[in-house]
Amino acid sequence: MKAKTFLYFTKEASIGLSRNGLMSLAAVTTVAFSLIILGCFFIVITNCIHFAEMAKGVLELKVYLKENVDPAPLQAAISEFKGVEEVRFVSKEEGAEWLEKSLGVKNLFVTADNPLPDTLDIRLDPKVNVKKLVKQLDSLDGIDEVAYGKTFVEAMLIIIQIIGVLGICLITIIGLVVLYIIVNTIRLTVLARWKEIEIMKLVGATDWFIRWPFMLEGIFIGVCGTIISLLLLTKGYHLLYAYIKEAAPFIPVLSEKIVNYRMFWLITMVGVAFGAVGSTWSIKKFLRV
Amino acid sequence: MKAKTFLYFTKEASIGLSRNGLMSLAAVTTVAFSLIILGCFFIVITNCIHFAEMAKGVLELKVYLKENVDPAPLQAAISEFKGVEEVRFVSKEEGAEWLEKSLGVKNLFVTADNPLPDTLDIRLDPKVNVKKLVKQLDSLDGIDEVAYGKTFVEAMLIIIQIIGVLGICLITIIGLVVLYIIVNTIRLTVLARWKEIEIMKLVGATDWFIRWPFMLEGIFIGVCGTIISLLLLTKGYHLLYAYIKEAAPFIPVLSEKIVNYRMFWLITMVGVAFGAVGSTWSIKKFLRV
Amino acid sequence: MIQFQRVSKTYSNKTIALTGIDLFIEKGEFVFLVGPSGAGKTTFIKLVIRRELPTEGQVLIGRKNLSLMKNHEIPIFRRNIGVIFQDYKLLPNKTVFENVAFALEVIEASRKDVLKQVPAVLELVGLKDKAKVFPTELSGGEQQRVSLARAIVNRPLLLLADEPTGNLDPDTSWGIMDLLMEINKRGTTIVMATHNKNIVDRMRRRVVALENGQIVRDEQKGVYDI
Amino acid sequence: MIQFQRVSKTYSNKTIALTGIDLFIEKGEFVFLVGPSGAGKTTFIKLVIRRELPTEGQVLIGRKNLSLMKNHEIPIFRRNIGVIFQDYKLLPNKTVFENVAFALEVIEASRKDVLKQVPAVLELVGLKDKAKVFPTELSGGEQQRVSLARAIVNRPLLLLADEPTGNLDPDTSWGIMDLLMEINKRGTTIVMATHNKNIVDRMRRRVVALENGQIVRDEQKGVYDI
Ligand SMILES: Nc1ncnc2c1ncn2[C@@H]1O[C@H](COP(=O)(O)OP(=O)(O)OP(=O)(O)O)[C@@H](O)[C@H]1O
Ligand SMILES: Nc1ncnc2c1ncn2[C@@H]1O[C@H](COP(=O)(O)OP(=O)(O)OP(=O)(O)O)[C@@H](O)[C@H]1O
Ligand SMILES: [Mg+2]
Ligand SMILES: [Mg+2]
Repeated sequence: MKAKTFLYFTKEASIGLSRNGLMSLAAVTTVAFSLIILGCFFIVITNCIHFAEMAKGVLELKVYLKENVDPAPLQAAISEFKGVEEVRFVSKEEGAEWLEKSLGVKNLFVTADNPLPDTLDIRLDPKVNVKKLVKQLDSLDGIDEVAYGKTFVEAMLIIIQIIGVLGICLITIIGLVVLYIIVNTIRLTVLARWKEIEIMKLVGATDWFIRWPFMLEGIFIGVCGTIISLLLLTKGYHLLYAYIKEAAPFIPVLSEKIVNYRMFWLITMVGVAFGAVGSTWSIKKFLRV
Repeated sequence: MKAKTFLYFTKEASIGLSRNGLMSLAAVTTVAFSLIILGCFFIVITNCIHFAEMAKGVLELKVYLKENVDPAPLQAAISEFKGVEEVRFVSKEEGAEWLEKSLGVKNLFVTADNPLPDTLDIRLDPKVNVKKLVKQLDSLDGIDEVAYGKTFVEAMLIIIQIIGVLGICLITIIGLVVLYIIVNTIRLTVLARWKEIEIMKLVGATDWFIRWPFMLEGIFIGVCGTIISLLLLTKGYHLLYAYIKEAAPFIPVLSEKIVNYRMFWLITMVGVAFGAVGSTWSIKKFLRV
Repeated sequence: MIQFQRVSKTYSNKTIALTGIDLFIEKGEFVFLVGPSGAGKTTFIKLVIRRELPTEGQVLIGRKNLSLMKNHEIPIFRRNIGVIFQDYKLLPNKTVFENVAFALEVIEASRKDVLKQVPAVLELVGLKDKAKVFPTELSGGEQQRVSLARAIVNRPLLLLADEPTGNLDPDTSWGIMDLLMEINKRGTTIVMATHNKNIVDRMRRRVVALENGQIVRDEQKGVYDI
Repeated sequence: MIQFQRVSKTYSNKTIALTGIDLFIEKGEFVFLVGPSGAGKTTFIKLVIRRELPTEGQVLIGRKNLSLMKNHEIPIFRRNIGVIFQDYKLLPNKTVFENVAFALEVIEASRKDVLKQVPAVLELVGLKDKAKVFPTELSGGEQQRVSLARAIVNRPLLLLADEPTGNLDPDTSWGIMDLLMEINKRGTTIVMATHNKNIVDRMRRRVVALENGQIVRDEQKGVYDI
């Protein structure tokens, strides 16, 4: 293709857009708004997943040891189990200290024997299979009970997993839907102009000659929609970020930089690529003249 | 309007839809898909809010009493505070029992004095202002410490509040966006046919005579989109519900009946009403002939 | 019936289509509007049906001043005028039958009337066989006749025909002219813009000649050329 | 140049437009295609530019059998044919200049050629002033001349004119006919479907008369009627 011809296509595309002003506007705004939906979902879901990841960091199992058992070999054995990240020994004295502190009383066991067991605190890998691990622990000698927070840990792990699965399902569905809307919107603008395509063919234009300006129009609509939606989304996330940091600083929100960076790629790809695909695919039917 | 004329309009609308088959199809699917997005959001957000509401039910503050203080008047006074739902007295003996049970040891304090304080367990109203309540409690005579879970309770309350606010914001934004997409899609189908409108006007048709069939077409597109999206959404929620009940029965998911009921109204209103508005509003411009 | 008082029309792109037109056409007249391409014939017709408003002067139809007409009056007003458009202006999504019927539907005619009159008028223009066909499936001349059929189906008081025989062979054209004369005899005022010299010369009716947006000739029993 | 071998065309709605057409048109000929409305003239032209395919028989243009032509060959093929369409087929979003230039753009002519030839051909058809105007802002006759300008701007080997004077006054029509004869003299084959008796009778060229989709007459130096 000659440079001159490409220039011509670009000119054609921009003329086409401006002379179909109302249609172009409708298409750009629809694309922008669809991308905003995608972006909103993306922000919510990536943050949920991030939140869940963070939550994994606090998961723990407690193992109570029988009296007078040497913790070292047990600690070493447990460290090897699948799904275990770290094993920490907490002696009965440390346990009493912790209990005193958290109950707000002093000298809890000065007049009596310390009845607390020695403990191993196990920090879990998020990919752990808790049931299997508990079985393994139970089968060890010297262990009295695997107890504290078992159901809580199990529940947390499942919730985290569900958030991940649902999040990815949802973003995929919404992504496809948004794609479809974009392609369809551009399709509607092309449908309205099928007569032009017929005329062009009758005058001797090749398919590519007709397709290029339409494709560039589609890309341009995609680009405009992308820019508008990115501006609104980054602004929106900026406000949201500030709001949450202010209202609930303990919630782990993804930094603006990370979100904007990922969102930029997602939205740009979806918007621009499918603007082009939408128009190209739409005129196909009308080229058979 | 004569019945005959209305019949004519309905016939016109259905003819218009079928003879613009491709356009109608594109419009119906776009509307359906936009409504699916709205529905997905609705499902996620109502369930989050529901989850948060459930979480509120477990919020508690603990107040440790000084030794030998009569709990009854304090209990009565605290019951009157704003944000307090219920106050329960837990004696030091009950406290010891609970501690024994949760530590898995027996006869914790048989050889010693029970060093635990008497306690008042306060169940909170979700709309509580925790800081203010704690101040009020601190100022009471006979109270040693307001302690257990203070920051946790505060954090939970804020998270619940944020979920509520963000959820409503999001559903509003998405609702508006979906509306816009629907109106715009129908607008595109009308834009493509402005010449027809001009011709009708030149032959002596009144604005209403032209508007009715377009409006009915818009409504019909809305209805079709609504039906398709509701079918897919209820089916989808059915699967999701089963999945979560299976994988994580402890998560409080809204029943299908409630979700379907609310969703039905939301989607139907948005789809149908704005189908009509979309087309009516779109032809306005072209009626000035 | 039609009265133009110092009417000028300049389009929004500054094209001057008509300037200082003064014309009176009586009820029941048959007037040929002639003139070279771009003289302003179609613009004249657009002014009569209030598709455009004059930039200067007044257009009066009956006793109505079109510039003062309210929006809701326009459709009612147009129902008394039949127009054969130069570009036919058929509804692409309606069949031939439906296109013609549309002129009756807008006046909420009864189903019976529609079923009686539409086939009758299609018969008149020779398109009985094409009732169920869409305009895109018609030849040029057939489309022109559909436009004619729609214009006359509700027996308007005024018939405006913009080049109604441009795509018709001489025989069919004469058939159409006979039809128009028949309608004219029943009292309908007819204004026909045309380039067909043969027809104008043989009919010897009033001829108004436009050139560059001005009336250059207005003769009773005139001919196409000077 | 054009060869029809027992060609029949039935449209998808079962309308029989042409039946058993046998015709040979030599390079450089000037042929009038006449016949009543709906006789099949436009269908004939559509077959020549491969807008439609014959349901029976063969259409050969040059040495090409159109039924066997591959998809990618069609645009190239069409560039050697200029067509004045009965309904003009102008691009509504392009100005007059751009519409005419389009026929040059598709063959990737240089900017210089476009800027030279388009104004020249617009001058020829008398639309120099209207270059920057959109088709919707033109009169019927002006649109027809734009279609003509586009058809001749790239000097095609074959020119198909479907009722090219239908919306033109006699003077302008003769101007256009002079232009066509000029082009014909330079070697371009011309097939012109027309209802204009005056023109056919005065030019005395080959006349092919269609009726009901069949050739009923084929005379050298013929006239419109029998
Ligand atoms: N919508 C429009 N906008 C701008 N200019 C217009 C418009 N319609 C017509 N014109 C111009 O106004 C002038 C008169 O046009 P009009 O259509 O009335 O001519 P006409 O006599 O009907 O010609 P023809 O015989 O070719 O149909 C022409 O120069 C034309 O270009
Ligand atoms: N696309 C189409 N689909 C179906 N039938 C068609 C189509 N185009 C034309 N016809 C029919 O085929 C026949 C021949 O049409 P054609 O357009 O060739 O006539 P024509 O000789 O050009 O007439 P005119 O002088 O009125 O333009 C007509 O009966 C017409 O109704
Ligand atoms: Mg005109
Ligand atoms: Mg024809």
